[in-house]
Amino acid sequence: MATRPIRRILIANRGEIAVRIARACDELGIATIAAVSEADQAAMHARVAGERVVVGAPPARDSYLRGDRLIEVARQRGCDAIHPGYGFLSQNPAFAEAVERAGLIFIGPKAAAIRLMGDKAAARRAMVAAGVPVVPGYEGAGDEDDGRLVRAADRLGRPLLIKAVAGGGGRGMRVVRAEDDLGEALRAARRESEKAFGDGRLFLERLIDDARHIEIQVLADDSGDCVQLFERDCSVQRRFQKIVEEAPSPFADADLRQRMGETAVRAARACGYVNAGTVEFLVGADRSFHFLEMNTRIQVEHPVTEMTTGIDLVKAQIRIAAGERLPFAQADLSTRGAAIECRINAEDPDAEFAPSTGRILLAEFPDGPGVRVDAGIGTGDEATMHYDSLLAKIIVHAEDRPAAIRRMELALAGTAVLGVATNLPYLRAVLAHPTFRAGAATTAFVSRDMAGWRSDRGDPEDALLTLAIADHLRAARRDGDPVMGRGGRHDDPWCRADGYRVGGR
Amino acid sequence: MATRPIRRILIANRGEIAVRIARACDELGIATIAAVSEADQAAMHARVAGERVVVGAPPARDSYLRGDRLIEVARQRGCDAIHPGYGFLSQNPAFAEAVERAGLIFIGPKAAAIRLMGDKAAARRAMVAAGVPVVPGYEGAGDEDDGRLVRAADRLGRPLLIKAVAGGGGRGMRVVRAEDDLGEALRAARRESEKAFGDGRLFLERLIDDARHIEIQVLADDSGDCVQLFERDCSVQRRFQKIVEEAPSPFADADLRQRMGETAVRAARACGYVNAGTVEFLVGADRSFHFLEMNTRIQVEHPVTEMTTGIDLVKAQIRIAAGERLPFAQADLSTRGAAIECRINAEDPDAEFAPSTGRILLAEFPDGPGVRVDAGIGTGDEATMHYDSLLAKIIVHAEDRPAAIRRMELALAGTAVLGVATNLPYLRAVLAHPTFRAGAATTAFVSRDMAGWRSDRGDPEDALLTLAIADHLRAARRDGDPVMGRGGRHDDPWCRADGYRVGGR
Amino acid sequence: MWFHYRGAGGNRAVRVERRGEHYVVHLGGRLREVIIRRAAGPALDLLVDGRPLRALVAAEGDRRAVKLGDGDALSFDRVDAGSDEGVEVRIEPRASAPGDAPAAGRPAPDLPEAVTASMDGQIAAVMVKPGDVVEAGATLVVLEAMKMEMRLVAPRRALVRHVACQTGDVVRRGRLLVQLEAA
Amino acid sequence: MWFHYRGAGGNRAVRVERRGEHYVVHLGGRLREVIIRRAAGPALDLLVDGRPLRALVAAEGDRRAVKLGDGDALSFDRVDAGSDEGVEVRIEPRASAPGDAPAAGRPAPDLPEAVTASMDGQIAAVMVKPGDVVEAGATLVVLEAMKMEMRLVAPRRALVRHVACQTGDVVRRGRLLVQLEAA
Repeated sequence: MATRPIRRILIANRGEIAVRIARACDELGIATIAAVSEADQAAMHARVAGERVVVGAPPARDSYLRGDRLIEVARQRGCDAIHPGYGFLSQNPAFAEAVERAGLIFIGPKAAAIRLMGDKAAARRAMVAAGVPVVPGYEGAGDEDDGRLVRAADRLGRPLLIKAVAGGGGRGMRVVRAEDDLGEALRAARRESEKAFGDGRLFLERLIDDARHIEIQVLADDSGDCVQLFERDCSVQRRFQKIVEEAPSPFADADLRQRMGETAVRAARACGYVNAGTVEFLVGADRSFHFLEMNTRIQVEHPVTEMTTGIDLVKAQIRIAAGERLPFAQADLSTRGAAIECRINAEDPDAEFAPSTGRILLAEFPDGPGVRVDAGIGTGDEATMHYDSLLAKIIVHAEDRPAAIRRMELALAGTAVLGVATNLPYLRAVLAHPTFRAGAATTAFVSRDMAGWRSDRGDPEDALLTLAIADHLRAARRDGDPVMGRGGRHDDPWCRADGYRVGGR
Repeated sequence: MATRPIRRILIANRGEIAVRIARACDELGIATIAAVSEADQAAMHARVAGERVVVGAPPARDSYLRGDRLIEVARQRGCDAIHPGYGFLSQNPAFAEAVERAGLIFIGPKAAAIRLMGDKAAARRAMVAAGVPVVPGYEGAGDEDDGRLVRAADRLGRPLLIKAVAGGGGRGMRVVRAEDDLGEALRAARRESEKAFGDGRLFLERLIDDARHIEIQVLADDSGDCVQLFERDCSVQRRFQKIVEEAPSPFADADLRQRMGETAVRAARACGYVNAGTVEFLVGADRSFHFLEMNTRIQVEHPVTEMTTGIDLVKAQIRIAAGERLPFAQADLSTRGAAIECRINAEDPDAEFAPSTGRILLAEFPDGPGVRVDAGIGTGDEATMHYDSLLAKIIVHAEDRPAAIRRMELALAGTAVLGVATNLPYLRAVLAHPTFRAGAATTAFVSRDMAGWRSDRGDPEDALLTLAIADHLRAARRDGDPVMGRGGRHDDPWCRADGYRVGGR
Repeated sequence: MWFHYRGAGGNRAVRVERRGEHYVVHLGGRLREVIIRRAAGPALDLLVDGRPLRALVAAEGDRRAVKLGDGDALSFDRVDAGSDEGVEVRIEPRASAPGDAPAAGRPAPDLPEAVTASMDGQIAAVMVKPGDVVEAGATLVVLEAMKMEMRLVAPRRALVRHVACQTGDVVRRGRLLVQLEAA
Repeated sequence: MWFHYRGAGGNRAVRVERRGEHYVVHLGGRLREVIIRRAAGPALDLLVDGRPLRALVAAEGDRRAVKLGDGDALSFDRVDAGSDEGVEVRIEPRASAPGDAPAAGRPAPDLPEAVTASMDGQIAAVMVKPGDVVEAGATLVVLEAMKMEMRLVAPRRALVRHVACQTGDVVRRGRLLVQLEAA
């Protein structure tokens, strides 16, 4: 296929992934326009982009989800392409179609692949047809009524998972155990799914309670070349949200890795997949694996694959979208060392992980060998209620998993986010947990092994002492204290530099 | 050999390498003690170490070079080992011996290897004996008088390089071209060498004017295993000081790489080398290479090798010193992608690179994919006249050299060091230069291709406008301006967080 | 000079006195000698009775946050005391976390009858009106933030006395939303 | 309000006036409309006549430093002007870099007879005394900083009138070290 030059990209996202995309564009010499909400005019992704256009009010439905407006801005500003990031419009096939119809490039797969993989029942059928093992279950034609589902459930046995055909992110999902009322669960799931997706269709899967969530990254180009970039283990999840991800999986051996990789490529080929995507599997203790779903976009946890394979996935996305062929074959790819990612979320582990909003009074991130930070905020920025709680990702890479865990512990210790509550104490507890350290965490890890966790911040006396000293210094400076004052010029908006030292010098 | 447990390390260095060592120790679970001068009590390397001990006055001869005192402190504080970093006492064989005599582990090679490689004439003889090609020259027995050197010079022809047997860092070195007076040059070099090293012995080398400086990293353990970790290209030098280093060398092909690697291992074996070391070569346009010297310590530019090979060299140093065997064989090693390092020095490119001292009012470093920062200073720290001018190293790693160059350009653009002059504008000019970009820089690059460079900071009007706005904000805050004031609490020592925003929200 | 802070453990008072180049800090009935080794922007390096203490501090208005060494962050509010005396009042920990006091200043009364916002967020739906009698578990208000939906339910059968919010309102954690009384 | 700065290009005056939420900046005979989009610690995001301008600023005493966008750092000194008028004085660029004025305030007179410190550093050796007659190229003083040694030499045959430093002195760039006169 002919290449389509990309010179200007509209970034239809926010936060760390928008910053990540802008950086990749900078490296490729591509101009960037950030489409931002009114709440994000001064946000980091707006600051790092070449230009910024306000597309609507703070709520996502008025800005980041306004496909029509985004396309209009992209055309007006002379963009060639739109990068949707993850979330928002990234897996909306109608948006992908509209982008292409407007003569722009959608940086992602074709709408047909998004649509197929978005319909969980259809995706299951397609995978079965392609010889990809799926979790035992029942989807029928994808629009089964309660009666058929109840009969299928009897055949499958319990525990069961009711899932929404249009589902995602845990909504419209119900666990049914032996003692539960299946009929009631079906009605509740259908209601929730209808409300969340405008689509009440359901299907059933056997609940694999204590499995590993292992996913394979794939890259495919227009020419039909498709490679897999090995696995990520994302078993550490809280309410179906990943918290800590790593590559390689501590559970996968060479045989499992190869079988899963080949299966993922088969899955991608089966839907004519182009660009970056992820095939998610549930893996049992017996190393059997079953297709869960395919994410037709870049994923939050893509950096662990980048660090172990040395491939820049966001740049690869853009190059593929520009019609370039993959510059490597499967045999060229290998992994090196171990990488771990921790998601720093603005949520309060002392209050059932409720979102925490407000100004980030201070954000300091670690650096040094093998430490990467993909941040969406800096000191002075706002964590607003309108968007999700991911503030930054800390990623480490080291020779092996124990070294990576140790590096991550130090990196988390060196991370300071003041002003909003974050899950940092929780992440540190996950890293310290023997089950995690043993590489034995399954999707049950958070609910089972971490169940008893409570933050322990100890005696606040040192904190109070420090605050009082700092407040005293401030007062002394304001009063022009002769020792502190240095001409009274220290009380200024740039006083980060107001170093002060006694003795020794 | 038996392993010798290392639980506590005295770091006998300062700045970024001391921070780097402390980090490696943290990762290995080894306690650290920073031996600091009075000037460095609050410096970053003092802050990151587990403990800090003041060993003397600011001048290095009264602190970082006081071997006796350092050993005493190490013993008093229960250390098992001393890490000398680079510079200071790292290549002092008497210190290495004294450390071992005190029952401590010197993290580096044996004194005999340091001593041999420290005597440049003896090292040349040893290399010749081992079949390692050396730069054509004349060292005699290493204590030749002027008459013999003049006769040897006549045989060698011009241009020539007079070098000090005890030399290093360019001191006691003289270039002699056709028109120069050899006798006068010899006398000057001898005087300088006597003054600098207390040793006036000289030898001669043919001057290879337009060569590449390519060096091979080696690692060897007690058992006799020795591997090479491929090359670094450090051709970009100013007055024999490296500024920009990279791996792999854009000049080396697979054949040269392999021949140089094998030669470096031969050189290391010839002197019974243990631990990390670097064999430096001059490589001509015809891909002939000649031994220059061996650096018997960790080098400033070690990160580019770490990023391309995935091996942590400082951790490897410590493990080897603890008697562990290398956990990999030569066949396990390979390089991936390209890495570049830029040294951020406190020196003023507008004033002939004179050292610049003072408080760092602001230090901000880049982050993100493939960017590593090894810094020895932060906001509020001092760049003092007592030590060398290296403040921090920016290292990038990417798929290939053009991508690494682009990543470095962006990383340098994202680096802010305010308060002292730095070589950042110069580094940016090096990165932008067609010769460098073409991978064609030789040791003549700086003096030839960069000769005409002058910083161009353009019209300062935007800068003045920004400063005035900032000073105005400060004054408004001080006066309790109702819009700015927020209760007048913003003029405080922690006002980094005093965000302010108009409109939109 | 006295400083007063409110945190998870209640109100605490700290006195700081300058003595030459040292500081004497009075806290929890004990005196500590503090030397400031370095203060650069948000970073403070202290020696407290000879023990090194590294901290990062940040403030906005009365809000204070601090991270000690490699530890976790802690939040406080600086509060005014009526006098310059060191009155130390320890209050019972609130259910909500330190530093997340409601914007309106005082925490809402944590009575069984008061249903308060469980997080900062926006009111997505109000399901009741004054005078309604609701059963235990009935949804009263739906609160939304950061893609998370939270249903606030009646703790028991009750009469809705007052509804203090409407759809679209932006509320801070702890804000009173619905007032119930025994039905 | 007028602000005065001294940089490599001389003294410059800038006037800033607040007009509601905008600022009007008078500089170099032109007016610019400035909107502050964000000010967080050292980071300023401005709109200058509609053009975005990102900057990092830092200050200590009268020293000012600024980095614009992805560019290089620039240094200035804030200076006082006798009145609140916008007097703009452009002086010839000095040999030394912006912002590195000697600690003593005024730059040392750059006469051929004055030998000044070429960098911040410590006096490693003083080779002459008052009354000496030195030849062109003779070393007068050895200055040392950051492992670098710099020899300050007589520009021509001269009489040493005054030696303003001694071994061990710590000097800032531009400080007078030796005063020469025609011999």
